[in-house]
Amino acid sequence: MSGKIFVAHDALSGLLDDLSKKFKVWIPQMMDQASGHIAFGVYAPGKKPELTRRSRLSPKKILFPSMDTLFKFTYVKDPKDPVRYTIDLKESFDNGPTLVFGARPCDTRGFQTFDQVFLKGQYKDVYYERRRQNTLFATLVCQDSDTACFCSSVGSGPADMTGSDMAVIPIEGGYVIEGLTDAGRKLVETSGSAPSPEQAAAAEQMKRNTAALKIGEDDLTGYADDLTRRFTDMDFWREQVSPCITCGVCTWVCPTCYCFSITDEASGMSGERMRSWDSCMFYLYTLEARGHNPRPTKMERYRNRVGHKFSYFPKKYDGMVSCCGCGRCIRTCPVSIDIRKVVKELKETADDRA
Amino acid sequence: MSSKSDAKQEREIKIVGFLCNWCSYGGADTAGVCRFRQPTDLRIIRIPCTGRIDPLMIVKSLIQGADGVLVSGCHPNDCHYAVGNFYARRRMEVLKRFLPYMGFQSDRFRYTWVSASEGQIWQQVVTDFSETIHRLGPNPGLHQTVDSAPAVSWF
Amino acid sequence: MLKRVAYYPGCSCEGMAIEYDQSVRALCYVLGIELVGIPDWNCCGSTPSHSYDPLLGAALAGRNLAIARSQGLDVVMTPCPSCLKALKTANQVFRERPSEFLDVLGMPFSGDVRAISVLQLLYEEIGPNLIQKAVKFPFKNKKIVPYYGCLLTRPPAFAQFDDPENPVSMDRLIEAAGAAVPDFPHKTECCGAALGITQRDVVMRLTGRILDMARAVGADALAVACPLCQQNLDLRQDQVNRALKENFNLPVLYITQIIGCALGIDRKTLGIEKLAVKTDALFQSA
Amino acid sequence: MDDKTNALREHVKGIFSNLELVLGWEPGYDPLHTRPFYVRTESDIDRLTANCLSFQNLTRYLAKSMNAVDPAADGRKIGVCVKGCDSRSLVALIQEKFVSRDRVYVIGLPCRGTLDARRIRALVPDPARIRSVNAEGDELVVETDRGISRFALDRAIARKCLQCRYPNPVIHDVLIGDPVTPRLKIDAENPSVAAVEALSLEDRLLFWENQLDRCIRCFACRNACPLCVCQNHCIMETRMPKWITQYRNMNEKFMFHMIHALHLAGRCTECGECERVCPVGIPVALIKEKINAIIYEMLDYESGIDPEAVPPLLTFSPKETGI
Amino acid sequence: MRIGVFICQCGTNIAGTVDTRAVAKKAMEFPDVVFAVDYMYTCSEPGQKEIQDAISSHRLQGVVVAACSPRMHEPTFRRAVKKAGINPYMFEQANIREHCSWIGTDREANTRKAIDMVRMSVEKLRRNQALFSTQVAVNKRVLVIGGGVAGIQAALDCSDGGLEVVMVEREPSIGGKMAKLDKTFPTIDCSSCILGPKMVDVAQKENIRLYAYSEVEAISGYIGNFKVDIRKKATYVDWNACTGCGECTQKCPSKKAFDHFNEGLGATTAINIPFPQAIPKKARIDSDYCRYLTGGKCRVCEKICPVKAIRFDMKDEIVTEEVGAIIVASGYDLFDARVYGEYGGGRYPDVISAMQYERILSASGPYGGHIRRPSDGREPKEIVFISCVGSRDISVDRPYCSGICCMYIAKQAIMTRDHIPDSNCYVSYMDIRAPGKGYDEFIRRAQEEYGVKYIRGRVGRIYPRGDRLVVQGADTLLGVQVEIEADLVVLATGVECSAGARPLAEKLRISYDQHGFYMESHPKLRPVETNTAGVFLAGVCQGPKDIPASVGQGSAAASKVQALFSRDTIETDPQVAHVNENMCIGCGKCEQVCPFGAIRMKTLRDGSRKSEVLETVCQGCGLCNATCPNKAIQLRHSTDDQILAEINTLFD
Repeated sequence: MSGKIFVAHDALSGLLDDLSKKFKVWIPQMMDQASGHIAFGVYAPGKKPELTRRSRLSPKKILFPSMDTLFKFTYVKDPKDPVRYTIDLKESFDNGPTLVFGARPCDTRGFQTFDQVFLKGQYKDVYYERRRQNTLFATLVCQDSDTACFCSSVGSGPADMTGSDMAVIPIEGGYVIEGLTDAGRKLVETSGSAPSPEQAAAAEQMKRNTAALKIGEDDLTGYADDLTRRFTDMDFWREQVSPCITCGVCTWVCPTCYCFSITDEASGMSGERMRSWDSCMFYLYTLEARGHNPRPTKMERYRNRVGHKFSYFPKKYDGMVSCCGCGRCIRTCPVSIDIRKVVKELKETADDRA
Repeated sequence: MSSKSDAKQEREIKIVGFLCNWCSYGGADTAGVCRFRQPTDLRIIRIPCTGRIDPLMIVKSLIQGADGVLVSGCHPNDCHYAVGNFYARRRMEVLKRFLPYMGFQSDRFRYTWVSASEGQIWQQVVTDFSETIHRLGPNPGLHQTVDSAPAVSWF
Repeated sequence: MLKRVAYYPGCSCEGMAIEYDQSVRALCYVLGIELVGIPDWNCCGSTPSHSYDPLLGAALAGRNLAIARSQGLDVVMTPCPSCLKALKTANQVFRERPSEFLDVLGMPFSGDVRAISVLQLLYEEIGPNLIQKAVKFPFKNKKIVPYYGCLLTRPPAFAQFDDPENPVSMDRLIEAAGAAVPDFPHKTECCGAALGITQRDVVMRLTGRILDMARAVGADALAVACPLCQQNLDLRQDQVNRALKENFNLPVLYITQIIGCALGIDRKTLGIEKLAVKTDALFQSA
Repeated sequence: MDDKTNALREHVKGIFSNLELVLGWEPGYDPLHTRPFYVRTESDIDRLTANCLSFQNLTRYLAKSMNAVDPAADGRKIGVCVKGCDSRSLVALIQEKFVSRDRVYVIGLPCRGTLDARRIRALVPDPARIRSVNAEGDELVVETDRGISRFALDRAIARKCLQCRYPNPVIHDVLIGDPVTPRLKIDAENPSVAAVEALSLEDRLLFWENQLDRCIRCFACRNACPLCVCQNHCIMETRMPKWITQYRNMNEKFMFHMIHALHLAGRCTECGECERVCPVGIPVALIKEKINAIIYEMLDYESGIDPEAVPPLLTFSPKETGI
Repeated sequence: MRIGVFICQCGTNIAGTVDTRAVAKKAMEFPDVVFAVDYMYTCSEPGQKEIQDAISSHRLQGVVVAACSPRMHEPTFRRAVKKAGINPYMFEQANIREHCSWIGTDREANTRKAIDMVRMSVEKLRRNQALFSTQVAVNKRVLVIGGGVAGIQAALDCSDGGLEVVMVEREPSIGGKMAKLDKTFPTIDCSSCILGPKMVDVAQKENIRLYAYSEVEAISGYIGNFKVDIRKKATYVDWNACTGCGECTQKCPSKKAFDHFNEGLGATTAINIPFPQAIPKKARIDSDYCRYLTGGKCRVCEKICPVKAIRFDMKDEIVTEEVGAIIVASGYDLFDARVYGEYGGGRYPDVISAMQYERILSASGPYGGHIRRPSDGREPKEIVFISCVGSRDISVDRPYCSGICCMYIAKQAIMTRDHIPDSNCYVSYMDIRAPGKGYDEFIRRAQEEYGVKYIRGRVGRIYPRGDRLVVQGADTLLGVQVEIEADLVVLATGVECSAGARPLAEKLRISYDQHGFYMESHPKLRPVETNTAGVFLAGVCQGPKDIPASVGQGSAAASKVQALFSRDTIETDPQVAHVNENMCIGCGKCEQVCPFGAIRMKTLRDGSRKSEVLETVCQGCGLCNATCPNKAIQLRHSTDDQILAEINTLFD
């Protein structure tokens, strides 16, 4: 078989119904009509995927929940000597077969950053790893860029299928779904009937046309050293971030931000250790126990955010920028700070000076 | 409606009481000394003054699952700290009027003034409030997930 | 200031005390207060009804208030203190138990209609100052003493009007009408009330005492605000004279008549000629 | 707000030598966005804009980012552009002594309403390609790649603007533009609050749970609020005292918003920033609006009106009856 | 932390309705609890020993006792654990008696509740911190507010004990109500003969500083260190110069001034010395009547004064005194008889108050001790006394018994019969209350020896007949109506709180009951203390009482002050607010709400504002803690975390 199927618009729910029997299927869906809030949620019969509008929140939480229990613990007193106790530990995993349907290339590509951090190197993050292994991505070839999108600027594009197991290609009357990995192909082949040659051709055409689109004007890779040069130029950073309200929304919506903190929540004799999202834009993020804070103001914190994505990360991981160009940080920023402009100006003015 | 069904219908009612040390805690002592029979649902937390009450303590109790919250202090003008209960009165009244807007049953929260000598009044307050709470039944708590919710439109 | 009140005359003002009714209406007309009749009003129940069944008494009086309320009025004025007491009782009873009224009479009433006396209207709503300004024919060089009787100010928590033991409202109004008001210690002593029918000697003694004190302080006339007091003091004055071998000759006028005269309303309209003790001396300038 | 860019620039040019800096707005990354702008030099002035996209409440920066309490040594003031709602925040900050009145030069801008980007996107056929947006009186003109559309302004402005009672700055050193008639009377019922109250108690709970369940605890609402002055020391984040756990469940989300609302009781000036910045579209301001209504009804108090008034929960009256 | 839990059975008081053994067993499951036991009487000597032994054998770091109310035994147990080496604030008491075992008989429910209460205490204790008192020096001076007999006694006792005393008296002379009395019951002592020497003592003691005609304006500070602003009202006479010679009073042309001392019977001069025995014996100008101060002309006194002491330009002056303790003896007022319209008080000149009659009886009074009617100066023959005028009457909001009227009526009737043997005295009374030593005998003497006619029943009306007064009333023993034609009617007006009692209480931060009488700490066991440390009560300001009781309280308050001052320092309560400067945002809301001015703002070197608690001034109410938005200020021993832990543990 070709590893492709065609799903008509009206057959999409049927397909998702079938898939949801085998997988926990996540789809972008309308969460609140009044505010037009779209985010990824678990599919249940009756829910409609939103495939023509971008989601406000990324699918990051599917592999990296905002709050993740690592293990549960219980103190057990020694009845003979109640001063002594033992601790019962219980692992906590939640990682059944999962399918992310309808994420955009930028969304899926965001996990590349996670893979570098959590899977490569000496220590692997077992929680992330198990989820990653059990999750398939059916990624939409993206037709809906807006003024904040810049995936092409970070080495990607609206048809970039890096990290995807399947491509979902919108054509007249429905979608062609194409398996890209073995697992993807296997799933596709058991899920429907092949497209007609015309449909297959239309899909190929759509892929080509989309891949040719350039979303974002400038190339934002290769700024690693510019940042280093800019590091102590506090006037530059003040100019960039004076409107910033350090709310951290940019980090919360970002598909590549992976900062977390680990805390114990206990009551009485038992509790759990959990990992939850944290944000480098917060004062408390770097606050040290004694009270010193190496990043006391938003200038240092925002510099770190830009620096991490466009300088420190690429220096460590073969030039890979830890930004997928989804534009969410720009779109949701209450004060419209534009990371593209900041990165660009790292160089421009630095060049001027040189 | 998940947690609603989780809530054990038969579980013991628990009412959190915040009592100021000088008047109402003493009033509750007096009621005890006089052996005035009262329901056992109340769990008293001793605070120095109702002025110590941050309305958020009441909210926290309700969210945590308290079936009722009773705050009692010195009568206005009798505050050991002169004015603590005046502040508390305003803050608690704002809260009381606010709770139903967020969907809380405001009857689960009551504030009152009982002096150290008013053992009998304390008995009445506790009995009456406990009856109110028993009528309302256990606090179902917040729903942990919401499947369908009413929409409100303001445009 | 109240401009429009429901008017509940009560039974006396339809009969024995018709001059009270006339003078109230005339005075209110002149003072610009609209009296709105209560359609199909009924007896307040007086003493017998509540002695027999408190709910009956309250419901009878309450019905009048409920009708007034349905006319959009929230104040009912009555000249008769006894009716006033009945109306106030109705308010008190049904404020606490409005459902009972609905059960009995099938109409809603929650005890929210204020009941006041004509004296209260004159003193609290209009006020002596306004009246003084309106006076055209002051009672110069006349002494008039006020007699309040039992009910107008008592029991204090119930009446909520004036000082219970030493009321001064009528004093002030009489002063406004231009007359002198000597201190009158018996202003709230009992006149014997309805015992005039069953134990007339009691009334003779009590009323006689009041008249005696009025004469002792040099009064030219007495002012009253209660039909029953008026009856005992005025109509029975002759009986008192006979019983006590006295020769009291003290005119007893309603406060509304006194103010009415001072305002220049003609005496016939005020029903002065209906009084038993002749008033001629009072209107001769000294 | 109608476009007052030119008048604003002219005025700022005239007084700039007396000012340390001016807080204003400049165009953002696309025609639907605006960002706060610190005018630090003479040449910055021509970047200033003031129009229906001047969303941000700039008084937020006065207390949080700069020391606006003590008059500067050289006597130069901080200029700040305020809409009607923003001016109330400024008054509240002065009330609470976070800003000294002598330290600020207040440039007042009467305002017919600022846009709600979400509503505009729903209105125009090609929301991703908007070229320009302009308010002209009661009308909004939107130009996209596909042409020009005109709408009634009311269809595009924010919820808070539809129920605006203070469109004109309550405090200002200069007023740019003519005063605007308020949409609601001061004692008018808040229509959005009434809409929530029309629900049954059970439905209200479900309504809020549904809204607050989306909360991702990013704290944008808190950080945007000009009166959330605790900033880096908010009890939402501290572990001592521990009011909130790290759990991301309904209890904690609800508790967060109750903390936020009750900390603003008697202080919130209804600038609506919390709601505008919420990335998940929770009507956050609606919670505080109810508390404001309660306090208005109970204590006849509105925050951000009288710089001399004491916030009502920081004072008392022994004679209060009916409480 | 290692916590020990002790469940008291309190004999059967607790064990009767709570399974203490089960509670102790359950307590062992709670975090950090390493020892739990129930015991018969934990507060007893062996019970305390048990705790102390457990502390050493189990190396406990914190102790929970579940027993009676902490208001009862918290100090006991704190002392006990302290002796065993644990900080007294590492102790928590769960009240499973008053709040649990005594209020219900359902043993299971009570046991469940007791377990919860112990759990809450354990959770709180786990968050307790060792707290330490600081020592503050005691300023061994005492302020006495009020110069009546109670205040005088307190001041003299303190003075005798070597303390410096500051006395503030509102009136121009000390002496209070007692100075106005002619005689005292039941001994018929001459009032001024027994009070006079004490008043002189006050003037002569070198360690008593008297501020007469002065009032307390403001009080700040705390036990051991109060700061008192005193308003010295303008007398227009330089009291340092005035010798009290009285020349001015002879020549003053304004002779119609209201005579306060004589209760308005008769008149005095605008410049006057209130009474011959006044202390200080200094002249004062009544500005309401002075011709110069009201009309701008006269100045006779200024010319006549041999020492040139007149100061027409005198203004009120505020002086500040620092003291370590305060005795409040601010006295009382008498009920205003005009409230009863039927008695005609204020309308009929011969219906007078008992205090007026007291002045009439007094040899130094307006009539030189001859009993005369105010109206016509005639000697009355028929005199009616009416008791309970403004006492025991709900309708005038005086439901309480004034306690002294029955006795002073008897005294006045006896005196009347002494002065005018052919007079008739009638007493209309409700009940006779004569519970003191020799009191009932005294009443009997009035009735039997002096022939005073006691009529049980209320008077309904008083009205004039000719120049006499008709008193109409009832004799409820005989069941008849009574009518007496009297020459003089004396109304036994009751005691009510002083007009200035409530504002003064607010300055002192003490509480008062619904009638304005000051609240003592405990009605039985702490009758002269208040709940504000360092403030004590004496006399009628605390509640109606007679002279011996007032004097007794004066001495009692003085002895309390001396006990307090027997130490050079006092320990402050460490349960006060504390600022975490790292968190404080300097918003100043705590400073704004603090009722005690215990918080001030400071500026750190980096320019940031922080609040700071004056620990000795802080009373520990926690209002700042509740107000602080980010909880940077915490009330020690009642912190947010402690309270939240108590809440949370209930709903785990």
